[in-house]
Parts: sequence; structure tokens; C-alpha cells
Amino acid sequence: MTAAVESLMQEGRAQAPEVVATELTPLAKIMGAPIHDLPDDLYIPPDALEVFLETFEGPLDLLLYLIRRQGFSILDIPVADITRQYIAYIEMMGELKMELAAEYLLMAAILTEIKSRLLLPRPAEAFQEEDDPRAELIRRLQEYERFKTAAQELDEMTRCERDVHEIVADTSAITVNKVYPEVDLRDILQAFQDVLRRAERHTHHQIHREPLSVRERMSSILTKLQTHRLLPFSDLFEFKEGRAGAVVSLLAILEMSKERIIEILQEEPLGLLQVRPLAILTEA
Amino acid sequence: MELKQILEAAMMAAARPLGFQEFANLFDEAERPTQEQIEKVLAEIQNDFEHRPLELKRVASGYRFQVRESFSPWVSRLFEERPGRYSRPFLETLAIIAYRQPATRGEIEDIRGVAVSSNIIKTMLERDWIHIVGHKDVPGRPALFATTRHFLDYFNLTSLSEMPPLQEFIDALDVTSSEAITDSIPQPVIAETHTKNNEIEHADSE
Amino acid sequence: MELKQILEAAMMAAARPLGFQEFANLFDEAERPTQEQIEKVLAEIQNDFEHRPLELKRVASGYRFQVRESFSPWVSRLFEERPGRYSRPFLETLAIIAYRQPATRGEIEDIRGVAVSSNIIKTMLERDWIHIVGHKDVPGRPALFATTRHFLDYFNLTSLSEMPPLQEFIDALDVTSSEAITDSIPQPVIAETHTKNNEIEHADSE
Repeated sequence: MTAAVESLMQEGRAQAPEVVATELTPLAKIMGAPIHDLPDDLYIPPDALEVFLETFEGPLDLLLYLIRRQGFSILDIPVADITRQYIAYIEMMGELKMELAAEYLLMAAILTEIKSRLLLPRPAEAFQEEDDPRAELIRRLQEYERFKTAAQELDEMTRCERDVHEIVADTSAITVNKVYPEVDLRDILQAFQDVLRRAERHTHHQIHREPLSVRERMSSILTKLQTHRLLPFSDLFEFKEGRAGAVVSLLAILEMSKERIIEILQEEPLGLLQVRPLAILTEA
Repeated sequence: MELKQILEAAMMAAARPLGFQEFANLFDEAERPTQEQIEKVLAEIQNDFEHRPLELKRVASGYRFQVRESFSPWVSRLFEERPGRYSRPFLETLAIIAYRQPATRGEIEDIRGVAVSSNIIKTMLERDWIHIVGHKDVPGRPALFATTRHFLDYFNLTSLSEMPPLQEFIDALDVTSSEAITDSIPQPVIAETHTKNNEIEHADSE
Repeated sequence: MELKQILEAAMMAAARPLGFQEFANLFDEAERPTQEQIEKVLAEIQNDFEHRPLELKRVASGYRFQVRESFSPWVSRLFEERPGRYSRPFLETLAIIAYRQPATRGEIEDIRGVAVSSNIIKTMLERDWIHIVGHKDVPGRPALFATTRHFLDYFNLTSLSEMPPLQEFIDALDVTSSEAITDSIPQPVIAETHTKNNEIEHADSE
């Protein structure tokens, strides 16, 4: 459980004792204490709820949390209580105008339906097994919890890159006739086109297009800076390239400075401008 | 050159686990060692390295040298950029594929109760941890995913049966305590969709 | 844990030469060995490995273990594969580096939407198609990759600006953002999204 969630629960707990028990149906029970209203002074930072929701991998996860938090068995879900609490969460999120995945709403509907079926008068003889309206939900919760646990165990298993590391000795002294696959330049273009097309679908992705000459210049300036850690600004320009070349260099320098790849230094006003790579290089 | 040294050199250089076939292929036919010879030498190497920071480990696709786990506090600092951490959706999806294979995306989503992002599946396919072993004969013919040898290698396993057993129903203890409810326990439903291959003992399908 | 063992383990796992700074960085400040201590231990390791298939070698950027040349006849067979074709992820990664350079692995992953395997980067470095031209000043100081002269030679280009005109494709793709193209001032490339992007999985769309 993340800190945000914990604190959310804590706040709920802190509020609870002050609420005097009334005949009203509580809006929710948190830690067994009835909550009748969302307290007005309960400040929930907008980010906290988002984190809260992200903490749950879906409606089953949220339900499991509500059930386990109160020490209930999955087999013995007090459907009415849980439904109320679940819906209280959903509403709270709704009030905060958070976008809820459809699955959460669907689960609310399922819970409500189960609750109403449980309330229906039923024949004198006990439930038939398959008649318990909770059966399917119980099965799903159990199944999900098994895999949730399995995922945690998987995460704890010894694994490469984190716990053990494969050995890679250098083989440059070994003479091999290594034959590499051929690549056609058009394949690369095609690949990039596909990438762009995919990226277009994610609206949050802004792929800006600078002319390749600027990109290339960025690389070549950086290569220069690899050998000479600090270079006068003017050394990054090739005079024989003329005005167009100078603009390309300037754009490259500005862009890299903005991306925090290099920094431009001036020790005194009107002094010599110098450029150096920002990150400490470990290579070479 | 000694057989032992050659095998050691090859494993150090390979950057992947090597199996008997690959060991054999290092040699011309005339001097090719038998599987018994190879096994004997591997056992010796395993012994030689007992007190070293490296160990010879057998995983699903063969033998490899790896740095012992006790050194990871230091060694992992070399790779600050890639801590090898995975999100919960990623791990849950992987666990479902590992224990329920072959599984379709729909089956994974049924268990988790939420949609599975394509990126997760794609990353697993690209890392070669899962592969498509067939298509289910239902509308849409969804792909059936199973784990690969690489998955086992990554998790330091020689076979799926070494994975921790999938937990029995977590509320099993409570069952006896309230009989009324026991009656309504649904039978383990798990099965309908996969005719074979439900449990982990079956098959690494590579 | 012994200093010698830790250094040995680190060099075995690093897949690149390690310099004194990197050795020192393996330790917390309190237990950080001095350069003299490190040098002494490295000399010992060099001795220990005298009769082994690996040797500790000093190169320009530090120390590394390498397989002794005398093992070439056998070890080389591990690498004699018939050339296949490069995978989609490989070509896409190469294309992104070519068109977006200098780019970090995080930026590549951000554009592709999935993780990039280390092998891909390694193969490109090995073919000398890309090189590291610097490091970005963000947490983790990720390496910045750019294409090499060798890359241009292979594709018969004298400069990157001779790469096939991407513009046509872009224009065809989206007419709306075409201002960005004529506007020659580079915008911060992709930068906003990848700061948090250390995990293999992206903040997930679930």
C-alpha cells in the first residue's frame, strides 16, 4: 500500500470517532467505523486519489482490499457493506472528476445486482449451490488473489539483472569471421515510418521534427566534446560552411543546452563563451 | 588445450547459457567429447568455483556462469539505469501466463478484471519471455501465449516445476468454520477453457 | 565480502571496461577503498588468472576480463552463425537513433512505446553503427547514442542529410502539425515524458 493510500485511510480513521452513531445508514465503513458524510474538511489532494486509484490494479483489486482490510473472508463477503463502501469510493472519485475505467463502474453494477438478488425473498429450502448470487464473484476474487500472490512471489524470485548477473567476458581477442545481416536503407526508413505512425496514436507524444542536419550536428559536436572536454564556442563552427552551416551549429548548441546535454559557460561579462558536456563522462 | 578450460572459456564468452549440443559443436568431429565427458568436466568446474564470486548454474537452456547473488549489492550499482523492476500489471500478467499457459489475452483479462495493455504483451514477446504457441479455436482466433526457456533462464530456473506452487484457495482455512457457506463454494472453475495444460507441471512448450 | 571478490564479480558482469572511478562507486563512502588498494587487488587478480582461460586486461577506459586468444579455434564457433535478418525492434531502434540522434535509451523507448533490449544496442555498438557521444544530465546519466561514420559508409551516404526524405512520409501522415516542420527551430525533443520512465513498463494505460 502506498503512503498516499495509507494517509487516505488514516484521515478516514481520524474523522470516524467524531461521528456519533445515528440511525442513518453510513455512507461507508472505514476500518469498521461508519462514515456518514464525506467530511467537508477532509482535504484530499487531487494527486493522492489518483495515486490511490493507480494503486489498485482494477475493481477486483479494490474489492479485495476492502474485504481484507476489514478481516473478512472472501467466502463470507458481507455484500451489502462492501457494495456500499465500494460505491462510496467510486462516488468520491466521481466527485473529484476523476476518470474511472469502465471496469470499475461495471463492478459497481454487478455488486448492486448481487445485493438486490440477496434481498429477494427465496423459497424455504436453502440455496442451491449455483443459486448463491455471490458465487461467481467469490470465484473471481479467489482466482485474482491467487495470481496477485503469485505475482508477488514472482517478483521475489531470484532473477537476472537484479540478483544474479550473467558473465560476459570480452571476446575481442578471439578471431571470428562474424557475418552480419545485410540491411537496406529503405528498411530503416520503413521502420521509422511505422514508429511515427504508432506514435501518432498517442496524443501525448509530440515528436518534433528538426532537420536532420541539426541532429547530425548535435552528434558531431558531442563527439568533439568527448575528446576536448571544454571548447570555445567559436570552435564549434566551421567557417567554410558559411551562414547556413553556422545556423545549423547554433541550433544544435541551443537545443542541446536546452536538453541539458551541454552547458554554455561565460566566466565574465563579454568574456569567452565556452561549451562543455554537462554529464560527467565515464567512458573513454 | 584441456577440455575443462575450453568449456570454461566458451561459457565465459557466450553471454547465453550453453547446452550439450553447443558444447559438442565447439569441436571438430574427431575430437568431440562425449556427453559423459562434458558432464564430468562441468561437475568439476562447478566444484572449482565453489569459493569464487561466480557460480556455474544450470538453467533451462543450458549452463552459464553467473555472479553469485550475495554480490548483487555491489554489482547492481554498475547498472543504475536498468534496475530490472517491473510494474504490478506486468508481473500479474506474467504470472498468469506462467501458471495458466497456454492462455489468451481474454483469459488474462478475465482473471485480472481489467484490460491488459498491448505494451505489456509486446514487451514480453520482445524480451522473448513469452511466445505464441497457437490460436484458440473460438471467434477471433486469439493467440495463445506460453512462457519460453528464456523466461526460465531469466528467473534462474531449469523448469516450470521449480516455480513456487500456485497457492490453493486463499480462504481454504475458513471453509470448515462456516458450513453454510461451504455449501455455496463454487467448485474450482479454472478449467473449462484449457483442455490440457492447466497446471504448471505441464510443459515448457518450447 | 572481500574487496578482491567484489572487483572480480563487477568486472565479470560489467560487459565493459571499468575504471577506478567505477570501482570506487561500487561502495558506500564509508567503505570505499583507495586507489592504491584497488590497484593492489587488481594486480593480485591478474596473477590469479595467469593460468586460466580468461585474462585481466587493461585497456584505455579501464580493466576487463577477456577470453585468451589461444581459445579462438573453439570459442569462435559460438559466433559463427549464418546471417539472418534483423528484427523489427532492431530496425526501429536504429531508425530512431539515425533520425533523432543524439538519443538516450529512454527516449527510444518512449517513442517506440516498449522497452529496448540491451542486445539490440549491443549489436549496434558492436557493428560500430552507433557510438556513445555523451551523457544526458538527468538522473542515471543515460548514454546518448548517435550514428557513426561507419554507419554512413555502410549505407553509402556522406552525411545524414542524405538519408531518405522523411518529410514526405510525415506530410502524408499528418497535415495538421505541418507547421512544426517548416519551423526550423528545434523544440525540446520528446523530453517531457520520459523522466519517470525508468521501469520497463510505462505508466500503464490500465
